[in-house]
Amino acid sequence: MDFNDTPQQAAFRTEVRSWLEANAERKVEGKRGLNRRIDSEKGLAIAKVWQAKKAAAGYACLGFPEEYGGQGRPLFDQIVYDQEEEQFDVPRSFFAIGLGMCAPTMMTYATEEQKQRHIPPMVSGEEVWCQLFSEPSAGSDLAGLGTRAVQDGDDWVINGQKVWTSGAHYSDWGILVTRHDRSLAKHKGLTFFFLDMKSPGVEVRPIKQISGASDFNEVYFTNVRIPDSQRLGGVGDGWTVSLTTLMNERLAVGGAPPPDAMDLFKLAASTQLEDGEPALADRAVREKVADWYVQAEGLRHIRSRALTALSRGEAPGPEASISKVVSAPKLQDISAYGMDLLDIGGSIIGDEAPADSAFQNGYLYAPGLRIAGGTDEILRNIIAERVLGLPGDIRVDRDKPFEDIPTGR
Amino acid sequence: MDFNDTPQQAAFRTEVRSWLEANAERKVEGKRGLNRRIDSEKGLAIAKVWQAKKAAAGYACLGFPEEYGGQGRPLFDQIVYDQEEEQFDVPRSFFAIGLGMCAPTMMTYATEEQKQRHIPPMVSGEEVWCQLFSEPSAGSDLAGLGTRAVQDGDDWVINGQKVWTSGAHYSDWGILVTRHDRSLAKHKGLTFFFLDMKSPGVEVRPIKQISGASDFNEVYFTNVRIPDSQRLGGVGDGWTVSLTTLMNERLAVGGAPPPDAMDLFKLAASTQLEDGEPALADRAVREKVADWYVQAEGLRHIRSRALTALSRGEAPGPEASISKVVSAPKLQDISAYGMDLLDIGGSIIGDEAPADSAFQNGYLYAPGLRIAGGTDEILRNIIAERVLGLPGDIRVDRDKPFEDIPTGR
Amino acid sequence: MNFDFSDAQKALKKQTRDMLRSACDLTVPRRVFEDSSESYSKDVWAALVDMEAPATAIPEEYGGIGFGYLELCAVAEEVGRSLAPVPFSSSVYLATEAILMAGSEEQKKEFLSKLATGEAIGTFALSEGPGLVTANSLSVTYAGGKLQGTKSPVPDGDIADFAVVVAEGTTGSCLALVDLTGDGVSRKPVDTVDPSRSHAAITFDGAPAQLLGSEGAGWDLKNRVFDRAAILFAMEQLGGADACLQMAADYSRGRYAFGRPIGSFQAIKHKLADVYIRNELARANNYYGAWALSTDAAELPMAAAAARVGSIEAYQFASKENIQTHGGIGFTWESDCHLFYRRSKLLSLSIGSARVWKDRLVSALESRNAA
Amino acid sequence: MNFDFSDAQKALKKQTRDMLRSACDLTVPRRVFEDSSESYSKDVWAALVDMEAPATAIPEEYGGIGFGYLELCAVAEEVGRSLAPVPFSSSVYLATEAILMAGSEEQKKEFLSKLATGEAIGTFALSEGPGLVTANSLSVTYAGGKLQGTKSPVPDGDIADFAVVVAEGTTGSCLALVDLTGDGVSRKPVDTVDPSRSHAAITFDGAPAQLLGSEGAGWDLKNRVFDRAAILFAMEQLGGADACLQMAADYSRGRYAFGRPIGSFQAIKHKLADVYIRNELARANNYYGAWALSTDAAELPMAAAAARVGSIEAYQFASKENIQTHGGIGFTWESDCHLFYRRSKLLSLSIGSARVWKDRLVSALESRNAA
Repeated sequence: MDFNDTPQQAAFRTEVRSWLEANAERKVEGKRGLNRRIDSEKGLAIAKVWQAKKAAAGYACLGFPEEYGGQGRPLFDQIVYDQEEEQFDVPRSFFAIGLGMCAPTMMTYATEEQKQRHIPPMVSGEEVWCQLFSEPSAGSDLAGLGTRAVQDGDDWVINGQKVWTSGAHYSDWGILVTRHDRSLAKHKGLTFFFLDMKSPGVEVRPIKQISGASDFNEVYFTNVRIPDSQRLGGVGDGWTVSLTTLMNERLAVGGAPPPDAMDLFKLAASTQLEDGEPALADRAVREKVADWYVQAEGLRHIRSRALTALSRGEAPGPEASISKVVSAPKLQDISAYGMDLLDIGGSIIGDEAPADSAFQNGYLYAPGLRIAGGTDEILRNIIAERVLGLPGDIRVDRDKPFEDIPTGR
Repeated sequence: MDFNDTPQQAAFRTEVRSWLEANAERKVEGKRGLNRRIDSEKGLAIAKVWQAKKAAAGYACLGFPEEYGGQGRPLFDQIVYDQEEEQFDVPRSFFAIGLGMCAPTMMTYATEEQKQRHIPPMVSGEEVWCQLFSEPSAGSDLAGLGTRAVQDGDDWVINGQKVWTSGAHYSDWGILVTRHDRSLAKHKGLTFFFLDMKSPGVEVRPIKQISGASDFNEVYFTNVRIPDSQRLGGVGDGWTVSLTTLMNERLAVGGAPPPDAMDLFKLAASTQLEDGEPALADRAVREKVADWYVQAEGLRHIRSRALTALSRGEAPGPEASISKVVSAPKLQDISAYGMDLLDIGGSIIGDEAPADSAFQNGYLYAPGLRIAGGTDEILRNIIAERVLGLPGDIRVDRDKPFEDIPTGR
Repeated sequence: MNFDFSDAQKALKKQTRDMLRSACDLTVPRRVFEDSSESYSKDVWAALVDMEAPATAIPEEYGGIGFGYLELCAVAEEVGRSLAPVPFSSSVYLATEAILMAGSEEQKKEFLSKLATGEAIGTFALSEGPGLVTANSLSVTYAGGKLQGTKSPVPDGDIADFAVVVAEGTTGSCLALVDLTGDGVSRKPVDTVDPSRSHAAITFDGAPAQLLGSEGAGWDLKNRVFDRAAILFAMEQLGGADACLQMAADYSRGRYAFGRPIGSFQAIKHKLADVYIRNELARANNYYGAWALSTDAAELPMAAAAARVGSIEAYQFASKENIQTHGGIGFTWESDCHLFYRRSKLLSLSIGSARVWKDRLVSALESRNAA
Repeated sequence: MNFDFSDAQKALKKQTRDMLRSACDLTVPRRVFEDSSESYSKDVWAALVDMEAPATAIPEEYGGIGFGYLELCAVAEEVGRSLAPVPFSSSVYLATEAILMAGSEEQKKEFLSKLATGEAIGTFALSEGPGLVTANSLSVTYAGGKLQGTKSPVPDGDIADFAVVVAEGTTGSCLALVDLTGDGVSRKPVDTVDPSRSHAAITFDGAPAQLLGSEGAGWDLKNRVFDRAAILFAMEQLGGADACLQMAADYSRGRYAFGRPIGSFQAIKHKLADVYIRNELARANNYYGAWALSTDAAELPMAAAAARVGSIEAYQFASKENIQTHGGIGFTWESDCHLFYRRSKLLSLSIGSARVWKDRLVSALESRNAA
C-alpha cells in the first residue's frame, strides 16, 4: 500500500496545481464561492467560460482520445486533476452528464462523422447534452418506458413523455430511448436515438423538488421528428445501448453533499446542551458522531480502493452502489440529528438559519438522493444479484408482449 | 379507559389470589424457584401435580366448556387467573401446546366420544400432547411438508420426519399433518390425524439448540399405523385443519424472556464506567435504556389493548405478530449491549457469570426466538398482507402438483 | 380493565375526522404552506372552534365544555392526521395548560373563556434562537411587571393574542403572561422547514406582563406543562404517521413496476410493516399517556416521555419512508409527501427533541426507582 | 496511490487461507468448543508456527522474519475466517506488541524470539472481572518485583507461558511481565460464551515479575498496545464476517421454500446486501488501519478506532443474520452458525467494546482538531 503518487503522477499534479493557481482562486472555508446555488442560466454562462479555458489548456477531458478533444491520458490523471481542482473555487459542472454518459454512448455507437461533429463541442462546453430515459411509469423499472417511435420515411416520429431529465432546459442535444414496437417483449422493443433538443415538438417543463430547487425537468414529445441517421444501434437494440449509458452512470453517482460526520462534529463542538457543556461532551452525541464518521471514512477508503483498481484498468465494481446506498440515508440522518441538537431553533431555514442552513437543506435534499439514480431498494437488489450471486426476483413481465404487461390501469 | 377490574372480575381475582396463597409460594426476587431450567422428566412430574391441583380446584382451563373439565368462563377470567398465578412460584406449564393448540383443534374436528375421552385428561395434566407440523424442508413454508400417509384398510401408514416438536419425548398424544397425495396441488394433498405417541415406529430424538437446551425434537415415522377414525377433517382437508391450530398458535406466541429494558436499567445503575460513575449516568447508555423501555412499554400496552378486545369477544388482531417481531430482536440487542457494559467480563457464562448470566443467556437464546413460531421475515409478510392489505408475494408453487414444485434437489 | 376509548369518545373522534376531511383536505395546509401571506387557515380554525375543540378540556366553570383529556387526545390525533394549519397546539396544549396549571382564579376566569371560544389565541414562548435554552441561560427577563428580550422561534407568534413567556425573574425563573398586541412588543415572521405552521421572533422592550404562578417556579412549571403537552403532541404525531402509512400503502397497491404492484415486493411490504409496527407501538404508548393525563396519574412523567419519544420516531420514520415508497414523484414539490415530512420534523423539535425526552424518561425512571 | 495489498502479500494471504482450510476446517474449532479438556488446537498452532505466522511482524534481529504489519493483517483475516482456536491474538497482537513497544533490549531478545518460534505463548492481562477496569480502579498491584491480586478473564490464561499484566505499581500504573508457570501463580479456567477460545482467572500471590517499560506509564502503554491490536483484531473480525456472509449466501441459493430459492426473496437478498455493505465498509477502514499500522502514521488512533468499531458491528451483524438466514437449522447446536455468533461476541468484548472505541475515536478527532 502506498498513498503517494507515482513520479509521473506527481509531475502531472504539480503541473495541474500551478495551472489552477494561475487560473482560479483557492476555496476559502465559510465562503460560498462560485458553487453556491445560482440561477442556472447565469451559472451555465460562467461554467462554459471555465470549461472552455480548461479545454484550451487540455484539461477538459483528459481520458478522451486526442482526436475528440481529449489527451488520451490514463484514468488516474483525471483523478489527480479532479483532486486538485476540488480545492479551487470553480463553477459546478453542467457537463457531467454529457461527458460522463452521453459521450461514451456516442463513442460506442455513433458514426465517425457524428463523433467528430459532436464530441469536441461537448468537451469544450459549447454544447450541453442531456439524457432522456425515465418516464412517469418507468423509473426503477426503466425498461417499462412507453415513449413511442414510429418510422416515417427517413425519419422517426416521437410521441410521449420523459421525466427526471437534468438540464433539459439548457441542453442542446439529448440521448433518447423509445419504444418502437409494443407487441415485442419489454426489452426487445426499444430503439435509441440522439436528437437536437431544439427540434419542434420538444417541450421542457421544470420539476420543483421538495428542496425548492429544480434540478430536473419533464420533457414532452409531440410529433418530434428524428432522422434515422441519428439512431444509435439497431432497431430493437435500445436496451443494449441504454446499458452502455447506465454502466457509465453508476460511475458518476455515489457521494452525497454535506453535512457529513465532521460537520456534525463541528456543530456539536459549538453547540451547548442542557448543562452548558458543548454537545460534543455528551456521550450520546459522541457515539452518533463516531458511527457516522466510521461510515464516512469507510466510503472514503472504498473510493480509494476503487480508484486503485480503476488505475490498473480493472472494471468498476459495486463501489458506487455501496456509496449511494450508505451516503443518502446517512445524509438524511445526520441532517435530522443536527437539527435536533439545535432544538426548535433547528427548524429555522433561510437567511437566519443556524450553520448556514446546511442541516436543514440536507434534510430536504436527502429524500431525493435516496431515490434519484437508483433507489435504496434497487441498489440492494443489484448488490445481492451481481455481487453475491443471489437469484433474481421472480419476473412476471419478462417474456410477455409489452402491451400485455399489467400496469394497474 | 379504566384499568380496574369489573366487580365480577375483582371478586374472582380475590378468590383466585386466596386459593393461590393457600396452595403456592409467592415469588421472591433473586430466587430462581421452580421455573428454573430443570430436567424435563422431573419438571414434568412436578408440573403434573400442580396441574392436577388446579384442575381439582376448577382453575385448570377456565374457558373450556364444563363437560370437558373447564368452567365455561369468559376469557378475561383466564387472564385474571394468569396475572395472579404469575406472581407465584409455580412450575412451568408443559401443557400449553396441548391446551392452547391441540384442544381447540380436537374440539372443532373430533367426534364427541373422542372429545370426552381426550380433553379432560389434557386439562388435568394426565396426558400431554404435542404438535407435529414442521419438517426439515417445510418451516416457513409449512405447506411444503412431505411426510406421507398411505391408506391401508382401516389404517393409514405414515412415513417421514417431523422437526421442532416441543415436548415430543414426554407426550402421550400428538396432532399430525401429512401428505396423502403428491400429485395434487400443495395445499390440497394434506390430511390431518391425531395419534398415540407410543405407537410402534415413532422415534423421538432431541435437538440441542445454541443455548445448550433441548426444547425441541425430531420425530421419525417408520410405517406408523393410525386408525382412520383418528383422522381430523376429511381426506385432503389437512391445510384447513392446520389453520385452526395455527390461529391458536398466534395467540400463544409473542413475548420474550428477560432481560428487558428495566433489567438493563438495573445493570447500568450498578455497573461503573471509565470515570467511576454508574453506567446509567452516561447519556449514551441512557438513550439505549430509553429506546428499549419505549418499545417494552409499547408492547405491554399493546397486550392490554388486545386483552380489552378479547374480553369483548373480538377476534385477536395482529398483536402477537407485532410483539414477536419486536421482542425477539430487542432481546438480542439488549443482551449484547448488557454484555458490552460489562466489558470482557461480560463474556463469562455459568456459575461465575455476572447478573446471573441473564444477558449471556439472552444472547444465546434470542436467535431461536427470532425464528421459532414464525421468522421476523414471515411475520412482516403477515402484517403487510393481512393488516395493510398489500398484495401477496408472486407464487410459483401455488397451483402446481406438489411433486413438480422445485426443491433445489 | 378497559384500555380503549369509550363509544362517545370514538364518536367525537369520528366527528372531528369527518369535519377535517371536508374542511381541511391537503390543499388547505398546502395553501398556507405556499402563500406566505396566510399564517394559518382561519376557516379550519373557525370550524374547530365551532365544534368547541379548544374548549374540550377546559372545565365548565371557566367557559369550557369539560370533556377531559381523553377527548382532547382523540381530537389531537385527527388534527395531526389532517395537517391542519392552525394554532391548535400553541393555544390548546401549551397556553391553556399553562394557565390551568399556574393561573390564579382571576387569570383562569379571564383567559380560559377566551381560549375556549377561540376569541383569543395563546402561545408559549421558550426558545431563544438555535440551541437549547436552559434554566441558567435565559436571556429574556421579567422585572417590575415588564418583559425584556427576544424569543424565537415562537410558534404562532405572529398571530397569537397573548403568550406565556418563560423568563428570568428577579428571584429565579418565572412564567409571564403578555399581551402580544400591546405596547413594547414587536414581532417578525421566521421561516422554518414547515411553513404551513407559522413562527415568529418576538422582541419585548418593556412589554407589560403579569406573573403566572410564583417567581422561581418558572422552569418547573414549564417542565410540568411540557409533560402534559407531550402527550397531546404525540397524538398529533401519531395522526400524521398514520396518514403517511395509509398514503404509502394506497400508493404501493396502485403503482406497478415490473408488471406487478410495488406493494407485492418484500422491500416495500416489509418497510411498510415496519412503519405499521412503530405506529402501533406509539399508539399503545400514547393511549397509556392519554390515560395518565386524564387521571393525573403518578406515571405521567414516564408515560409522557415514552409517548413523546415513540411518536417522534414513528412520525419521522413514516414520513420519510412514505416519500421513499412513492419513488420519484415522492420528492417533488407537487406531491403531498413532503408536507408530512416537514411537519414531522417541526413537531419533533417542538417542546424538545427525542434526545431531550429520552433523558427525561430515564430521569423519571430513576425517581420512580428511588421512591 | 495504491490502496491494495501487494502480490506477495496476497500470495501470503492465500497460502495462509489454503493451509487453514485444510488444517482447520470447522470441525476443529467445534472440537475445542465441545471438549473442555482441549484449550486450543495444538495442531493448528503448530501449523501456523510452521509457516512462521507468529514471527511475521517481529524484526529479524529478534528472531522474527520481519515482514511487517500488512502481512500480519493478511494472516489475521484468515485466522478469523477459519475460527482457528489458537492463542494467536493473545500471543501475537498483544504480548508481542507490548514487548516490542515497551521492552528493554534484553527483554526483546529474551522473549521475542520465543514468541516468534512459538516456543512460548504470551498473553495480556487487564480485566479484573465483570465491568471496566480503569486507571484508578486497578486492584492487582506490583511492588518489590512481585504481583498480587487476580486478573479475570485472561484470554488463553490457562495455557500461556507468560503474561503482560497491567498493574498498579508504587508510582502509578505499570506493565509487568510474569512467568505463568512459576511460583505464586494459580490459574483456573473461566467459561465464556465462546468456549473455543479458552480464558482463565489468574491469581498472583507474590509472583515474581519484571517491569515492562517504566512505572507510571502502564495505562498509556496499554492504550497504545490496544490501538495497534485493534487493527489486528478488526482483521480477524472481518475474516469472520466474510465467512458468515459466504455461508449465508451459499445457503440461501440452495435452500428452497415456496418453490424457489430463499435467496430470491428480497427479505433475504436485501439483508445479505446489508451484510455485504457493512463488511465492505469495515474492510475499507481496516485496510486503511493496516496502512496506518504499517507506517506508524499519525492517523493511527483514528484509523484504529474506526477499524475496530466498524468490524465489531459488521461481525456482530453478519453472524446474527447468518443464523436468521438459515432459519430453524441455524439455531441448532449442530449447525456451525453459532460458532461464529459466539466468536463474534467474544471478539467484540476483547480489548474493549464498541462503546469504548467510539469514545476513543471522538477523543482522537478532538486531539487532531485541536492540533
